[in-house]
Amino acid sequence: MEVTLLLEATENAFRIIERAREHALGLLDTAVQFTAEETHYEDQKRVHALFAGAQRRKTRFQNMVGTTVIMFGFWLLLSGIFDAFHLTLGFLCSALVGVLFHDLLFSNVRVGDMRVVAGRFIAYIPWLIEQIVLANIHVASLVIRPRMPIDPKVITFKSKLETDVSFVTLANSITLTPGTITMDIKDGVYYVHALSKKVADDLNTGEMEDRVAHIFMEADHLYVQDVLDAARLYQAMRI
Amino acid sequence: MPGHAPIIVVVIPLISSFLCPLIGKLNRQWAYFWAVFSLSLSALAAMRTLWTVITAGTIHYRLGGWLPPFGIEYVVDHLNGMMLVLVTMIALMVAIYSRRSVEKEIADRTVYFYTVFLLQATGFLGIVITGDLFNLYVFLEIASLAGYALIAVGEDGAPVATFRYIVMGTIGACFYLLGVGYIYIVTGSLNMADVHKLLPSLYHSRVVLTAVAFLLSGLAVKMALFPVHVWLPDAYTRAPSSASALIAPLMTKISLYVMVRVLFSVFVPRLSFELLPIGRIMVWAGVVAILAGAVMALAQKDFKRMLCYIVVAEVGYVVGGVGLANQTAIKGAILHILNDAVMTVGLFSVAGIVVYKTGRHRLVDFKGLFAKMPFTMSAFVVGALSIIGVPPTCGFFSKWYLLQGAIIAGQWAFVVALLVSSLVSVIIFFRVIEIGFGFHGLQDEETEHEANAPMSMDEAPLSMLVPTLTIATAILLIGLYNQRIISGLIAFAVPRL
Amino acid sequence: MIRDSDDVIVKTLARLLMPFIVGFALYVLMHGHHSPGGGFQGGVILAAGFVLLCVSFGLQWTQRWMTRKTAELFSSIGVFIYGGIGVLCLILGGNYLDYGRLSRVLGVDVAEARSLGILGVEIGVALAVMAVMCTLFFMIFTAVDESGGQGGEQ
Amino acid sequence: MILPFDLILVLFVYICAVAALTTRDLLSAVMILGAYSYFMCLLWTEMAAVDVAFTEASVSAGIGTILCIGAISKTKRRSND
Amino acid sequence: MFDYIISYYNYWMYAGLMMIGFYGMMAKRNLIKKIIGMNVFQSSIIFFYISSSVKRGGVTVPIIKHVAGAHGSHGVDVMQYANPLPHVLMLTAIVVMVATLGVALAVAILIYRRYHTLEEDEIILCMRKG
Amino acid sequence: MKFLSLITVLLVGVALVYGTLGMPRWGDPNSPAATHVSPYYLEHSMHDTATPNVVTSVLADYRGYDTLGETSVIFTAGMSCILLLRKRRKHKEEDHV
Repeated sequence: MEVTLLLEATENAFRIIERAREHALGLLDTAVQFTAEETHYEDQKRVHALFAGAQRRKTRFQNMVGTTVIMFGFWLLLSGIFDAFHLTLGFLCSALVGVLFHDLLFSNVRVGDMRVVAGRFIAYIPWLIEQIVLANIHVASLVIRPRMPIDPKVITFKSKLETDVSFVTLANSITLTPGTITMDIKDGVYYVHALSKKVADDLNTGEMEDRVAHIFMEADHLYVQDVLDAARLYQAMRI
Repeated sequence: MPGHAPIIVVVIPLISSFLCPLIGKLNRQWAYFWAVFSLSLSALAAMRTLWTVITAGTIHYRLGGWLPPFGIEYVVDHLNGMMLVLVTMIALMVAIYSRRSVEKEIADRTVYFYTVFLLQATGFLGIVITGDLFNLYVFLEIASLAGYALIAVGEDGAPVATFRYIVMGTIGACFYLLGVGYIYIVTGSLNMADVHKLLPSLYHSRVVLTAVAFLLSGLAVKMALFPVHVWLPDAYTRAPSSASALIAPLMTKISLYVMVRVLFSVFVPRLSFELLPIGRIMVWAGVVAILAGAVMALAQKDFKRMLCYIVVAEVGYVVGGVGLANQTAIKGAILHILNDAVMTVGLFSVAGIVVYKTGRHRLVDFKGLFAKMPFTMSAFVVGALSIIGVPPTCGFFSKWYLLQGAIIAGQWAFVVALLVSSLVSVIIFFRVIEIGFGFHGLQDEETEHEANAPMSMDEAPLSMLVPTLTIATAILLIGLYNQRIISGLIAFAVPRL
Repeated sequence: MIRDSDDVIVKTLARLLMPFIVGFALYVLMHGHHSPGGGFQGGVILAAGFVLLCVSFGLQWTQRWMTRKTAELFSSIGVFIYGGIGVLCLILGGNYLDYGRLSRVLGVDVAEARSLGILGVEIGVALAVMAVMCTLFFMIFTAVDESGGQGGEQ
Repeated sequence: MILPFDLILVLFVYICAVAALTTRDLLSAVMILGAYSYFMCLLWTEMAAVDVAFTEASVSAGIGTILCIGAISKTKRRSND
Repeated sequence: MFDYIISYYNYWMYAGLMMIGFYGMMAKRNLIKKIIGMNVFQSSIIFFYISSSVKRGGVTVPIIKHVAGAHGSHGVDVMQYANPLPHVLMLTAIVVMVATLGVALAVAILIYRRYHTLEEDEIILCMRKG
Repeated sequence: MKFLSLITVLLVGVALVYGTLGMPRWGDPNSPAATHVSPYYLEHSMHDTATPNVVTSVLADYRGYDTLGETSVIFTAGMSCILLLRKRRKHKEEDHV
């Protein structure tokens, strides 16, 4: 039991180290480019960094095929006419979208296994709906009372999420839940407007964040510390 | 494809305007030649169409092959055919003429200028040729939008004038659309001939009355009839010279043509002149427009602005002439549409040459131009004589018919207005000619030291001069052959009253 | 000049939505025969997609797909497709825009040929509308203040 | 043609039209104009003109509003009336 | 009386809307406001046309219900569908509307470049000055 | 100015309402608009063009030329916008002195 845990941990540790190395290389790259050129291409560079991930992981062709397949599914969902002519048109159109926008849909998805992500995402939706219903009742009960015991304030917390998609999922989940609105995300720090103390507390427990992290297979903070320890151990052993 | 000549007239400038930016990408100079080429093809097709009309009668062309009330139909009769040739020829002349002035005034955007220029010509042609009320609106909008753009690239202050034009023009076009809607809701058809057939049973309906009112007031805005002419002088004064040479003669005349078409082909003259007091209103509007235009023209110190007010007055001639509602007057009015377009384009191209040479268009800038540019100024004299109405030029004959018509109808106010405006034109143009010869004793400080400079020939470039002289010749030719034009073309257009 | 926004939410959502917007626009365009929609709507939705990219990622980045020159080119080509189909009908011996004549080339019966003609025309319209809308957007949003003063106060 | 629904929509259209013309902040005016177009589009859907409603929603409420915003961002935002 | 109002109120509604737009176009001094008025004005005309296409009694969208694959006239009940012609005309009018909007905005930007204001009276003052 | 435009607007409004009073009732299925031309489109659209959406078939086929014009309007607007707002290249205005 512990052995498997340890093995898993080491594996994870390897991945983290690998990623750190990549990150460092990327940083180095950026730094080199920064010094090489003058500064005013900063914007462009940030955008490039946003899309750099996918092009390394997956080849363009795979992206194109993936986008085409998704678009074709979308088309079938919309169309409702299934004769050969319209299917051909649909295929051509989705292929066009695939060729043109291959690097938009898949850029920056950190983990390759889309099936797992999709499954977990679908599993996440009922929980979110439940939360929304609960929060709805809460906010309604607040508003109905004549005194309106609301206590609006802005809370900030630093998120441990890593990719943009998970940032956005969390932000939108927060916004969807009544009583809380994400105002801004700056460098991983969320600025959330909360209507009352209870919703703020709910948010601060971090359950939603954990679940979102779980969807996108990012570091689960249940055992992240263990993994880091194991990594240190492993590095010491290798040296 | 001789049977397809009517559509070719419109489609050639349309498609070449689509291709114009692409050709301009290859070489900026080619846009000019492309515009001239396509407009000359279009002019050939227009002449061919006119010839077919003269020999074989009215042409009906079904677009898309659909029967008329269901599809759109092109109907070319004598009036249309004449207008088609007029529009294509003027557009061609102005296109040839425009090269140097465009290079001087909007040097960096010639390609787009010619694209919009072609679209403008297409809009005019589409309005003239169509036999469908809504199709007319669409092409009216093409012409208006292109006109806004062409005017707004002009000199300082042009955008403000254009904005006023946009507001007024939109009101005009929307009123027209509203009138069409009122007609549609009681007849269920948009085809002019079909509406013409369906309407007589409805003539006592209030809807038709309102429709007539809205159609005519919308068109009045577009044709710059007197109280709603306020957009015109500023816009045409500040437009680039080749744009004003295209738009100033044609836009108002096309609207006048549409008015004639609406009164005679959509409604029948019986409605227009007997059941409703439209005729009387139009005569008085014409009188007021003529007098106001003449007086305002007298007060101007700027040549182009003066021409603009003359255009306003000329619109009054045609509106009043149609309103007189007798054969002679309507013949004169339709002939005046033709004449006035030619005269105005001649004078505006002279103004363009003066702008090209001196950079300005005040009256003072004409000082000594007879010595410098004899050919240009002879063209100017021909145009001026024609506006005044001196016999061998075309302006005389249309005024003559209008005068006769007014006397027949017993509208003495209109007679007086015609005579007064002729008198005012004499004053205006002789003042200009006086300045041009240098007789005028005005000692402007700016021009004083120029006067000492030796007077030498400094004629306009050939590409500007040839079209201007051609137009001047055309003024004389139309004057000489006016009898044949009236008996061969215009007589067919005049309805039996 | 349009700068990209700093907001990661907007950026990511724009990135994810763009293919779907374009897919939907193409669907609207191609299914104009059977459901509401057609060339104009499709073209405008396409243009709206590019506008979305432009406001979230900035003009520079949008130019990977749509530059001002491309937009000009497409607006000419789109309208030319429409006019060209009409001329094709003329050449094939029909009246202008008589798509029934296309049946000689396409090898289907007249009604089908008209249907296909409509489709071709709609594609032309969509291209032109998309390109012109993008042009208008680019032109209005990149209009520079020539006389040196500060344009806009927000 | 459901009468109460129709009347409510027309009322909203009127409110939006008047508000768009009287608001002094041009950006708000333009946004209200977008809402106006949107209500118009609902009205036309209700009159069975789906194609027109679709076009209005995409053209007028979408691109038109964006163009207006662009023009305002290049010019002034305040108006005196 | 009530019946009479029911059968005409739509036309009056459009007339009122048109008056609002027309007034905005003429009386407002700000150019963007004029453009907004223009938009209202034009869309009121569209309102009028679309009103003319309605048929009382449960009409549907003019998309013919058909058996897939078969085409041919199979007794379409005309009263069942709304009148398609005004819809087509108004599609054109909407597009014209947005085209006019684009050009008007471009001209407004040009004016702002030159005079640094969008108020009509201030512009006229600027023009007088030089 | 405001007063004048108010008067004009009221006049136009009165004219509009005056015109509407003679119209067929709203939604009248027997009005000329509903019986003269448009039934043809509804009846023949499937037969002629194999297109169930009558609006599309009228737009692009029966009245296709209008649509060409309309596309040209859009094209004109685009070209006008370029013509007006394109950045001018610096070129010297040589005035004739």
